[in-house]
Amino acid sequence: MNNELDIHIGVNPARCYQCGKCSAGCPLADDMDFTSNVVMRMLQSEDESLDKELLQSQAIWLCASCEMCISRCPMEIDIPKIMDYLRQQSIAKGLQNKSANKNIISFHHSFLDMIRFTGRSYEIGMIADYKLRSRKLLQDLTLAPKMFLKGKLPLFPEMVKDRKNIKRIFKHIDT
Amino acid sequence: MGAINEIAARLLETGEAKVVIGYGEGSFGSVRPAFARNQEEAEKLIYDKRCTQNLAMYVYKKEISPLRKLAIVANVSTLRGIIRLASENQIKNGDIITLYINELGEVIECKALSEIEICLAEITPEIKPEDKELIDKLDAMTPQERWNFWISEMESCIKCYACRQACPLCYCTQCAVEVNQPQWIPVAANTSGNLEWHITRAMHLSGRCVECGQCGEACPVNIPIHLLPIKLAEEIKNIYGTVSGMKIQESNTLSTFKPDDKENFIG
Amino acid sequence: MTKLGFYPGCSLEGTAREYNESVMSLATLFDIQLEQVPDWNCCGATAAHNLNKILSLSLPARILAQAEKAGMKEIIVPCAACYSRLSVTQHELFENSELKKQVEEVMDMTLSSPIRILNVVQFIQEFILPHLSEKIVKPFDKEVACYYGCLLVRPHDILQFDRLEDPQTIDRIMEQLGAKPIDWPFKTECCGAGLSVSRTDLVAKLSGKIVKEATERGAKAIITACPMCHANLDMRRSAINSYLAKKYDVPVLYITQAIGMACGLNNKQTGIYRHLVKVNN
Amino acid sequence: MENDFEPKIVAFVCNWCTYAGADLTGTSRIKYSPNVKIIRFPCTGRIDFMLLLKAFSNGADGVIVSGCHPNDCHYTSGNFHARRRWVVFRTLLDFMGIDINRITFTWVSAAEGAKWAEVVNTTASKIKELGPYEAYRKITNEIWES
Amino acid sequence: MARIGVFICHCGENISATVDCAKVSELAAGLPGVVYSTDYKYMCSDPGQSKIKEAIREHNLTGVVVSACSPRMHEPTFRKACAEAGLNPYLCEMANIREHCSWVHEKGDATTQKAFDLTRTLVEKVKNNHPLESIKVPVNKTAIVIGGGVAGIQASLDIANGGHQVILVEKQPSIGGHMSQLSETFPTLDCSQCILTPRMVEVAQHPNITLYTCSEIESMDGFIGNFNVKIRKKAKSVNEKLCTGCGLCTTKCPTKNIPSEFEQGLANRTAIYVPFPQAVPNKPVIDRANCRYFLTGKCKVCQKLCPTGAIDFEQEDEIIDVKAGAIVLATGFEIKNTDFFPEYGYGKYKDVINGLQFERLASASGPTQGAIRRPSDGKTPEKVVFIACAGSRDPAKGIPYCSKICCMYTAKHAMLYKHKVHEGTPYVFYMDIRAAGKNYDEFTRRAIEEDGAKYIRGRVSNIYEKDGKLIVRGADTLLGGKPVEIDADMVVLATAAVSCDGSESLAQKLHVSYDPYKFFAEAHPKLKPVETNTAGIYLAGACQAPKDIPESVAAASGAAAKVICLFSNDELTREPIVAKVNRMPPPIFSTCMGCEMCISICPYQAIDKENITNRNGEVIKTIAKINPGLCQGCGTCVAFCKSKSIDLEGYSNKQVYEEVLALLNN
Repeated sequence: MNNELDIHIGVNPARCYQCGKCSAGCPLADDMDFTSNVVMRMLQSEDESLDKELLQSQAIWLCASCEMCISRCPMEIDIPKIMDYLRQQSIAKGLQNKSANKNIISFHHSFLDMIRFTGRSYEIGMIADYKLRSRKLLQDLTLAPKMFLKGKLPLFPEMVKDRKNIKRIFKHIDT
Repeated sequence: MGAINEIAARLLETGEAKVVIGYGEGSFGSVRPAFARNQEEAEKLIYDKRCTQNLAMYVYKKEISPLRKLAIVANVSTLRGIIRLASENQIKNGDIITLYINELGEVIECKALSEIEICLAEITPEIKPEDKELIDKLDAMTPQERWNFWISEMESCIKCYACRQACPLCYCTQCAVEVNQPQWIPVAANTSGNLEWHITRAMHLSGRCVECGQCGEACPVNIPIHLLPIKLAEEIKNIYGTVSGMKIQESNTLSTFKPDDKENFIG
Repeated sequence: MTKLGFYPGCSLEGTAREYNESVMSLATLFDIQLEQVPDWNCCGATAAHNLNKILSLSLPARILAQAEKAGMKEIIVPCAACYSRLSVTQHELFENSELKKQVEEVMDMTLSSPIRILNVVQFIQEFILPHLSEKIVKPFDKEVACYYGCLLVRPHDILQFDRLEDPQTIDRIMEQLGAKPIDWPFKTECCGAGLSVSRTDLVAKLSGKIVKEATERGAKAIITACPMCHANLDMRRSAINSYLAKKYDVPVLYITQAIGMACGLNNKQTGIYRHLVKVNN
Repeated sequence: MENDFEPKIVAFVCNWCTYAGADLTGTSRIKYSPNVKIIRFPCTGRIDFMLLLKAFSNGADGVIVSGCHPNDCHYTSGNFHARRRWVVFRTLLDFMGIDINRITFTWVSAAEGAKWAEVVNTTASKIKELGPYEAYRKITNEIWES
Repeated sequence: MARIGVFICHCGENISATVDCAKVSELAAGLPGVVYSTDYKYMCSDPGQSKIKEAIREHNLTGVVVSACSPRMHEPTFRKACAEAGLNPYLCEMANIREHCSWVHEKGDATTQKAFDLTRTLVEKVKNNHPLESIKVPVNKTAIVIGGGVAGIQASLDIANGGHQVILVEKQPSIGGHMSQLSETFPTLDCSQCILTPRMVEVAQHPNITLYTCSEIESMDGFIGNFNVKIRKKAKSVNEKLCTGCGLCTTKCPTKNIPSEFEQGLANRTAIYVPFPQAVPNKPVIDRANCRYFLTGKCKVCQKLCPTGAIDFEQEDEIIDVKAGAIVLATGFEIKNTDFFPEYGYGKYKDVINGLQFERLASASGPTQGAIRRPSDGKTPEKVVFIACAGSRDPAKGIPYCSKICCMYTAKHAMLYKHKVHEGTPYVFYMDIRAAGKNYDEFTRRAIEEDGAKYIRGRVSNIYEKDGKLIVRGADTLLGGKPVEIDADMVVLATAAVSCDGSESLAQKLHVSYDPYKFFAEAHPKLKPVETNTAGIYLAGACQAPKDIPESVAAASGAAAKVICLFSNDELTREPIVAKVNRMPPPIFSTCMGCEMCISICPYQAIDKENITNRNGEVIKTIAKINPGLCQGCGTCVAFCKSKSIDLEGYSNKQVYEEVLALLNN
């Protein structure tokens, strides 16, 4: 995957000299199965089994794209871009991390599906969809009514008028 | 008898000048350069709107140059030619009396070169409207169209060097075109040789040309060859803010520089 | 009257309604007309670029194309996430003509030249700040922790907003309101962002750190400019408090709300009544 | 069609910066297109504009002129003079419809080995795209035809 | 008729790996005028050179082309070989088929063809070469050393001890440089000042050394053996001749709160001050920017007190003109400062300091008399974090290079701290430990094994202050990037070593090249490490790249040796690559028209007017004349001259014209 990265997103993992400044500043490093500098090392190894381990990891889904790593990386390696690529590859190859698939990935899908159909995100619908996907029917059960009362959850979605155009965008993606 | 004739006559009489370079009647209503060496010839000098030729080139011509001191009837381009020649040490202060005829028709007698500078300080030189029009037209073309335009012009050049002959600043005893070790410019009058000759001429005039357009006037096959040095003079004015032939101490724009000259062309 | 393009984004129509309300109230107060990008769509947020690159560019590109079609020279984007997505997309597309062509093909629209994309802080600096002092009726006389989050300042190469470490713009604006911004280290730490729903446990941990630090350093309010940060710090407060096993009640305000309050706007205009963590005037 | 076209490019470079920079490209083993061949000059100030025309009329498809960065000239100011001369020459060529895209004028220092390779490769691919400089060659060949 | 010999070098396999050398030789043999062509494994070797010499004699060659490496490398070698065989050295040219060909292209016909094209081009050039005689110029045997740190001191002493005059120019009020600020030095832990001070005194007392402090180079012209340098000696406001250095003035100066440069801002000094007790010269100067008299017009306390009347408020900058034959640049380095580490809170938190500040804290003569106390509250820190590579090897911060000295001094700092605060814990965040030097690795191991410095392999992400502690957030990359948080009392950043402010403008004044980081560039990275591209100017110490003390001293002695070598000759021979104005028989005399525009174009004022007179002494013509002693051969006048009246030896119009033709017409 090492070479792929250079070709597809113009990021060269060989630049990483393992200083660990990314992991040191990563807010989620404690919770990741592989910290970002280890991710870089795995890519450098050009070992297929490690590539696979990486695509199956939870770390790539935990990354919140806060960009702290690249902003402090002395070699200016675009780690967030690598993470994006790894996530996309993980899905393309069907290697999604099991536990992340239940929550994080499901949520992304719910979110995108909402846009696919309405053009905009719409929390109630999205969360309902997510709950079905994630089977976390009880989550936020207490929060939603509070939000509803504060007027933060409109009952009906706002929609883009030119939904054809939105569909077109998604269609190109799907095929 | 006009003022110009009186002054010419006086200068010749007192011996202040051995010859007065000016304009005379030519055939078919044209004017031609005239050289007055005596009273009689002085009376025949004329000056009117037709007298646009830059006479500065005669100052260093072999036949005239030994006759210093000279007096010369001058329009603006002649003034600038003289100043430029002075910048390049081809004229020394006191070699020449300049009889500048201003817009009102008054004759201003300049004995020192500094007096010419004072006359020029009043003037903002402008290029002829028709030249400007043609330059604009060419600028608006695509490079390909410009190439076609100039190549078809170059094809008709016969390399007679009348352009060089007419130029007040082409005073070299050996022109670059005559250098044959190496043979920079092909001798034959073919398109590439012609093109390279005119590029060389324009480059050698860059930063020096006084925009009199004499080269174009002189061209027997009517190539607007004067546009090349004039275009460069205009660009140099825009980019470096310098105008040749206005001040003696002004050095050639291309033999000087500023460390912060623009360089947006560099990639 | 100044007329400016405006992209609210989905959050401002839903969970961050009060943000929208306060932005609109401020605009009215300062005689600015905010005109919505016609028929705008969602920018795709984190989900899109997590899952599909072209999609993550096409959605924002459509918004930009719509704005351009409407003749907008600049758009105000209060949501930091949308601001980031739009800016990054615009940067990437105009840097890479091939990619741009591909995206234009996908969305069947074209982009001719970049437009100015302003975040809410830039909007305030440019259009509100010059007239602010004359409108202040009730100085915001409190210690505040200005919380910038990730997306206003990063990626810095592209956004070029403020400075990467220890940014200052919101602090300076808050000073103008009479507030005392505290010096604290978590101005640009991540709140957990898009993990809000899917990994609330992590958000409680990350946002908890921020709320705790701000409180311990004496902040009486946290000032933010991002609906995601607000949601995580405000709506997720009970999760935060149970994670930290302590009740933290420091309120979280949008910077526009803070300005509104100082300029005497009522609760309805600022929308602070919508917060889950109560704001005392 | 033009893919097989291998342009001829002449590089006029100064001894102290760009020539040394190109040496560094070699020392660093950075590969570049073999289409470019270097002629060494003491200074960009030495480079006669006529040589550029000679290059074109003898079959060059592109030309690179490169020297020391401003303020770094080994001779203090040769590059400044070259810069002015080039500005004027470029204006003239453009005014006459000669393809100025075929001339790269740049600064490459003795430390910029990688930049030299980049300059060469960019120029070579640009000239490849532009194709052979037939227009100039055509008028030159007349000599032999007539 | 030209009789040219062509010699193709394989350079081992450096050329022959991608170029078919035999084929190039064969093709070259067919070129008109070429009478001999051969290829050989190492042309620059003795047998290779002999081949050339033999061929010259045997084939009566009139010109030689060696196709090999860069002429910048071996042109002198081959020209010398030709001269030894009786051929004028300037009839030898080199085609660069290594750096410009074999090393930068893949193996193949195109590469071989290019090697041949380049060879052919030089063959055409050499046909138009003619014999030249080198130019002799006298050598002024005074050296200027710029910078009075340890390198400048060493170079000055070596040259002076070699019997030559030295002018040492120092920007600061005292010599000594950074070394005088250091506490102990690695790897021996001997006291820095104890070893440096005797050298400083030796400089002050040496009869051959003239010392100018508070001085900088204003301008330079001339060339090797004959430099003319203007030195600006800034007003010290103290007459050095009258001042006895009693120091009374400094004790009574009312302005006492100026951060001391020498103490790195950790202590204050007065407005009239001696930078440190061992300063050379040990005489005070007035810092006008902070002096009460210069700011308000009132005070003059020092003047009233001075027993010798040495205080001179009216003193002005002095410009001193000196002539010298050689210049040694020893301007040293600085460390990266303020605002460079926002994530580390440098400049914001008092207890985040740099390495040089730590040196002052650890120094017995420093503000704390060598006790390690943190700047904010003077407490002894219990945990100190040392961060190596603070800025170095950090392209994002514009410094991709390794500063070289930090690994060692950080280990030293950890050690010194532990020696002084036994119960304290030093932590060192590092990326690699670069300890390649005599006894260096042993030294760092000692810091870890014996002194218990806790080395953590990782870079710190950020630092913030909380409850009087500095929270250092790093990661341990040897534990899979596990985050590490240390609540430190003090943090020491081993900030990157960078070139001095003003080194760029100094380089421009001296026409010395410099790298992208404004360090001065050596003429060859391996074989000419102390020479610059400008003959007669040499480099010593860290102005070239970060260097530690032994390296700086070695380089200084190297530069001094070069200078002494140069001064061992009374005359120098210079390359005859100079411009000439043509001369013709009368009545033309020269095609030069005397427009004098070349005079304004010449950077060396080498062009003058020459009057051509007739028998009666009357001036017939004025033309340009080039002084070959001043002309450096840039050729700018040549390209400019409209009438082609000037030409450049070695790069004549004919030569370059033929080169262009030959390069293109195969």
